[in-house]
Amino acid sequence: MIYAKKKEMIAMLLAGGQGSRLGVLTKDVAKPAVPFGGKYRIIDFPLSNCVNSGIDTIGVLTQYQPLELNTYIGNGQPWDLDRINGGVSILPPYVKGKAGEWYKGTANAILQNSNFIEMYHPDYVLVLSGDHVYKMNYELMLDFHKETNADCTIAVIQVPFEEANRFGVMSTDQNRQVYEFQEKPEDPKSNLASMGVYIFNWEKLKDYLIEDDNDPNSENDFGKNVIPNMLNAGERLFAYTYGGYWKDVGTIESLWEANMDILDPNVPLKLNDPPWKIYARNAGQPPHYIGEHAELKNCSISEGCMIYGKVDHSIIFPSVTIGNNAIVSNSIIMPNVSIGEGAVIEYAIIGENAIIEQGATVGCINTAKLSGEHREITVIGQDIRIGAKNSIPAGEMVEFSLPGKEPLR
Amino acid sequence: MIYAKKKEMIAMLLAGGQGSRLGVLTKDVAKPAVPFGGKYRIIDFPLSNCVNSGIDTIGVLTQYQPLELNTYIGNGQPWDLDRINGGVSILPPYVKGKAGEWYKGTANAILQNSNFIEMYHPDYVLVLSGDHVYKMNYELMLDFHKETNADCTIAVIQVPFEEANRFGVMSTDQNRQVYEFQEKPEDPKSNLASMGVYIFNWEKLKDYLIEDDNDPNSENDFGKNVIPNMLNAGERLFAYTYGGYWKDVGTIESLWEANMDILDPNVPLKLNDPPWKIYARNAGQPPHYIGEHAELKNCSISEGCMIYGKVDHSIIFPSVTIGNNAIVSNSIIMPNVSIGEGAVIEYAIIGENAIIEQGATVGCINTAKLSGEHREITVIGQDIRIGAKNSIPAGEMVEFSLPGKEPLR
Amino acid sequence: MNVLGIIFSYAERDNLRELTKPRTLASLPIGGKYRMIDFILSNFVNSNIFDVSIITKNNYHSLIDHVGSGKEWDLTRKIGGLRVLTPFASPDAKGNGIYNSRVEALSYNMNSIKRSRAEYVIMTNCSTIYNIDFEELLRFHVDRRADITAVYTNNIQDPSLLAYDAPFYHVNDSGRIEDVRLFSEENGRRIDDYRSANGENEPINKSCGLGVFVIRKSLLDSLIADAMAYGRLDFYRDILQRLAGSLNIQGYEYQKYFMGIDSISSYMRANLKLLDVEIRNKVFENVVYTKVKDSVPAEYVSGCVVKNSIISDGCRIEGTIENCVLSRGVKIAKDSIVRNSVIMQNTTIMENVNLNYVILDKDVIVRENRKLSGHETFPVVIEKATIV
Amino acid sequence: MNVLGIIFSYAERDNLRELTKPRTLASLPIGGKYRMIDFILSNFVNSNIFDVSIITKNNYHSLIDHVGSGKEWDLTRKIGGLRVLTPFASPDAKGNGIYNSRVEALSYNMNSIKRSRAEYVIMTNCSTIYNIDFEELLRFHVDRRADITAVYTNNIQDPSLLAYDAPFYHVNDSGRIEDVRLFSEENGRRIDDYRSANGENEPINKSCGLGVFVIRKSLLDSLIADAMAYGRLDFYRDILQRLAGSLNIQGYEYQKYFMGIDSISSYMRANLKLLDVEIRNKVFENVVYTKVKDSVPAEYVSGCVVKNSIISDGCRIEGTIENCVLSRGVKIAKDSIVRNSVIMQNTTIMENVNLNYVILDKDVIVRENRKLSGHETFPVVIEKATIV
Repeated sequence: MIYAKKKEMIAMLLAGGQGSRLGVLTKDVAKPAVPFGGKYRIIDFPLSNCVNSGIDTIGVLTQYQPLELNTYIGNGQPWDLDRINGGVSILPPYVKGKAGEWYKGTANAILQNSNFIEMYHPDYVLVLSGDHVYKMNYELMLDFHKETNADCTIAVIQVPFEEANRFGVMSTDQNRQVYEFQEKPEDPKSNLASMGVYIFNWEKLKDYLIEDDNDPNSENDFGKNVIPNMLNAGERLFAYTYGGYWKDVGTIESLWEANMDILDPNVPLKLNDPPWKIYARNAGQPPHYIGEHAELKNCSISEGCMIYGKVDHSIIFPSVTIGNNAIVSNSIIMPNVSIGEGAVIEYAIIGENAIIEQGATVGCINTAKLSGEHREITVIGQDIRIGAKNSIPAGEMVEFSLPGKEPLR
Repeated sequence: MIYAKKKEMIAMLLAGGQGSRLGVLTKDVAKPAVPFGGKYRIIDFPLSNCVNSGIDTIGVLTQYQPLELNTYIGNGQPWDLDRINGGVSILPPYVKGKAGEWYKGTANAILQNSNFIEMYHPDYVLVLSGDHVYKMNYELMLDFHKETNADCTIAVIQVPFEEANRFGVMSTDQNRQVYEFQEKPEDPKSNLASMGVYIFNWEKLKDYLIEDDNDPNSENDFGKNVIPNMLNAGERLFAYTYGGYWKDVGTIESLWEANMDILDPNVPLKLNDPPWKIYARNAGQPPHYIGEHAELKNCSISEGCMIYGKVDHSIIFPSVTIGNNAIVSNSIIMPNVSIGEGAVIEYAIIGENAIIEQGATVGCINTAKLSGEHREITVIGQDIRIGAKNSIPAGEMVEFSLPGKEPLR
Repeated sequence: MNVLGIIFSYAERDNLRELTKPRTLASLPIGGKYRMIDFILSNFVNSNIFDVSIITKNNYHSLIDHVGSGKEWDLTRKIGGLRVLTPFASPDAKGNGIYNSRVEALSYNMNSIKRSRAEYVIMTNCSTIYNIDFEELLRFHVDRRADITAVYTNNIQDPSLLAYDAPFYHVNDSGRIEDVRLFSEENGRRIDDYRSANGENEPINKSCGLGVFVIRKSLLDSLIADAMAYGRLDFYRDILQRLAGSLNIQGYEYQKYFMGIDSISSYMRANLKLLDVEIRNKVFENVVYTKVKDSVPAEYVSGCVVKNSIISDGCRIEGTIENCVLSRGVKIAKDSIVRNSVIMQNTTIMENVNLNYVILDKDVIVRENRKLSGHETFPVVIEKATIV
Repeated sequence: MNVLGIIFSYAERDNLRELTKPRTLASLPIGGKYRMIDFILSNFVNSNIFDVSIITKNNYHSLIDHVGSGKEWDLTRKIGGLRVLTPFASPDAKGNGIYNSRVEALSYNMNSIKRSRAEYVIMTNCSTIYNIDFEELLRFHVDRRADITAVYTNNIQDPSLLAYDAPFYHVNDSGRIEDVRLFSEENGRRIDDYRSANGENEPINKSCGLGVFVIRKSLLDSLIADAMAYGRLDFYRDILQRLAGSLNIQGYEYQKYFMGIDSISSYMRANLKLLDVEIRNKVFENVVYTKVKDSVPAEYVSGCVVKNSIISDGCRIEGTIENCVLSRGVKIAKDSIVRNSVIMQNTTIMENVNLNYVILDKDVIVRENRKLSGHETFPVVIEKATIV
């Protein structure tokens, strides 16, 4: 009795990753639920891209700490995805017959949900991952996929050759057909890196997923197994070149950089872009308040904040309080953080609900700063309290609360 | 950043059960998703009871074949549970830290979702199971719980003493306080049977769930472990007596009986009851059509059906076709079944999408029927085809399609 | 889909007597559990158009009750969604705020129409039940580089189901509408003329308009502003007919089944036609969404006799019905016989009643032993909430 | 909760000049990103009342745009939910369909009101921002076996924020309202009289009505039918005052913070009061829901100076602002100085502008080098979409 309207293409969003390189930031939440850019979560980008591209049916595959992500997505209303036909569905692992099976790899996760996909009889399936910041029109990619009569189209981006070894790279002919694929090669033959965005003909993909599942040696991963298998079998794989801003925010460094990119008018990541809005669940807070003695420089501030101190080149999420004479510079302050009077935060990411008490310092270096010097990012975990006048050295990742102390004289 | 309004009481609905005693009917769906009463699923009863009792926050714990159930519940709109604050949430098992954990028992399922419960800071938690048909006002039960100042209130129903051994039974004093609890006793001391409906003070329950989790010998079950532990520790347990219709539809026999109860004006299961409607996801079909030569007797017919044959004392779900001269009696025909011309169905449950081809017979007995004789129920599984003129003897459970055959001469 | 759907919820004139007294045409019950607007709204949604405005004039209470927030049609959208445009909403509503023609109605609501993000508009009345793929219609409009595309039908099997103010289009070989022929009020009803000239049930071999148009929103805006400026308020005469020479008005031929309803007799006829399996399959080819009432399935009590009828949820049948269409919650007591009738929601027929060719509106009670009989083309109509 | 909330979206009379020209009072922007109605709707929802009707009169387009289907307030409900009652909806709308008094407004919409399942009605205007627990209010009403419960305040710290047509209640020791004192139009505005007698900022030690009432739905129905029959159309005079002797009208004292807005000066004052942390905390004690616009966070460019101001999402600040309340999407270019002003959505201030005590409505553009200055009680008001 499950009726559903046929859809030309549906999206499957792989949101199961723990994102362990983000350390304390993903201790209690899945990586796609990590806050980004003042009011977003990372998953807002692929979700909004789908909606803006006219894709209204999205399966989100989760298995790691999904509560926050599930609550965040809810019924999908913020993305206009609360639909009777389609919309957004959370797809956790489940028990079938006698035993349950966790998702073994990206490909296995899709296979285990083939019943979900089949409900919509799609011609094409768009496979996305939940850990990149970018704005992309998947509809144009689908047009390309149809034009080239491809079995699988992989979105690629040009990267510097020296970084290509971190990606799956593709060699293509003049028609953009892929003739060679290397997964994280030591010696890359191309600098066209896979963005982890695939369009497959569903019928074709299904065959390869079943084949892959029968291979006990497979890691059940798209990049490592399914794509190479398809290429070896002579299927038509094409590379679709994307030219816009794209960033993997899988490390502390890259997460910090991508946030700072928002403040840089020269970086092509424009969020204030009405025809291609990035939707997010709203904090529901009143507008923020800027106090009598606040000083603001090149920063972004969200709803519900109370700013009494100085903010320079920083991203301030909703409901943050920054006390009198506090200084926040080159930092990312996640929702609901409280920064006490006179505290100093530099080059840091402060996790949700953290409390930095008065006079504490985070990420400061006492030596005079050389211009252009590389500064390590300091991270304070979610719900952590840094006691009054305590001092967290640059580059630390703080997982436990620390008491206050008398300052060194 | 998970904000939620405080709720006085939230409901946790245990919908994980496979319901293996329902055989082929739960091969691909969880028991709470089994169709009932012409347009409902079993889970519609606890969900509608919650809504009608003013409970607007419900966690549904699933792990067995959840796709159909998840799709059925969707965003909760049919039950008015598509809410920003609260509403219905599907709670599957998940990975936390390094490894995932399936639900070990009913109590463990609740414990694993204590984060969800804590979001709403409830005073009380209502624990329900998803496999009973009944209409009950949980608000009155909560009033009783508050009046008696109980730690846990258990809804009970009087059963014949000879059946009490199938239930958890309670002995109570004149104030309805429970002083003894026996789980499925061979020698029951009381005929007050637990309906599997509990109200707990959340803070108290949490302690016992943690204690239970630390006990390696526990089955992590409410009836077997948590309730006895609470009683032994001297907590205040009370029995709330329910006097209406209540049926465990966990077996083929009881499922058939409960369906037939709808057709019996003497049974107090009234579905057409505007102030206490049972809500269901709508089939979205046009009204049904009754043909020129149809004959109808004491039956219930749903949307989208095309009835050309005879229907007697039967429940017909949406989109069923019954061909010319076909006879359906004392049977339950689930959605989208097609019954060919001249086919005869007696004392049967026909699963969703099954096809009974022309002239086939299901559940008929050739010998003259004695009045009052007990007839075994025949079950045809979901998506099964019974070929033309094939004959399924009474009491069979058909799991595989069968070809047509020439009739015996 | 880059389209705003605009539905006129009322008929410029109808002949539905008691049936449209308590409601606007859009919320007239039909086919058991549906209202006229369900077919149009479902048509939009099934064509992936999720941005729809309904223009109301008066008497639209039951319509608002029915469509609510648009949830049942998946039209409770953040972007687009359903809007019901009601009189007096805007500070620039002229005169007494009430419009008397389509041009005025569009003009008074143009601010709201312009707020939609869509580039194109598909306008429709709701007196006709049809099944168009609007996506295909839009592709046609764009491919033909049309200024306006008007939908017409060529082969009218049943002229009684064609709206009597439907215009005739002169479509040339390349598909362009070169002329529009209208019959003003004084000249009588055109379709009726044809009927009397050609016989009631003779097919008409003419291109008749179905009241469905595609137009770029910006063009609609300027055409309406222009028409208002010159006081030219008749959409057919002052826009279609007058500009057929200068605009590229393309005709799109609709070849599937339709039923137009603008009189008691066509209302009766349309309902009874749904008893024909073939016609029903055509009309319900795609899902038709409607408001969910959470009624129980229909109950048939031993002793009932039911033949060739459409029965909705919540009915309880003890008596005899034949060739009937019953809405939700109708009760027919024993020893009553109802034939060839349309019975709307929650109407109760008590014992020993005999009805033939009757239309009973909502919440009617027919008391014991009553007998009412009409004729197919002149059914007896009983007003809403009457006790007979 | 067994309550239907009824909101009068318009003021019987207001003195908001240009601000209520393009909109009804309910959709007046306030406090940065809110509209007046947000506070009332949130009050209902926070009190678990999910069945709310808004009575509109005219000019309600922006209100409908704002509330939409009610989703943002969790009011897109299957049972109950949000209904916007507009004129001409019902076939029994009398006269020209437009009502001139609360009694008429209730009478014309009584059919729709009666359709709610709720037993009680809580009626409110939307000229006052307050924070009542309606669940507690209903318990009070039931406990006191009141026919009507009227909410009043006793301790008015700031008379300028009290509606000038607020009635005085004579509340006896047992809490019953024994008399209602009204000032008819001819006698002038009562609160103003008090102000002149007692000084502008002296507290008033009287029980002043806040325009919030609880009443059983069936009693409301019969009181309104009665009043209509005798042509008694003034709710305060013809129902409250006239029946104070015969009905048990109880007074419920509201002791928390409130702000009434019915003039340009009280509008200005209310906005600027929100800059006070204590007052802001009181007003936003519970969540206030509003329409989500998906704007980006506010951007502050190096060189900006911002002091004691409320700033909404989507703003971009390059210049100087002090003591201001900015709605979403306001742009302040460099070298401009804005003080003591309220700026609504999407308004742009170009370079080198100097503003003081100004209210800029939506979509205004202030061009380079302009200078405008008003006074706290007489701010300069710039109409919507003006280019200055």
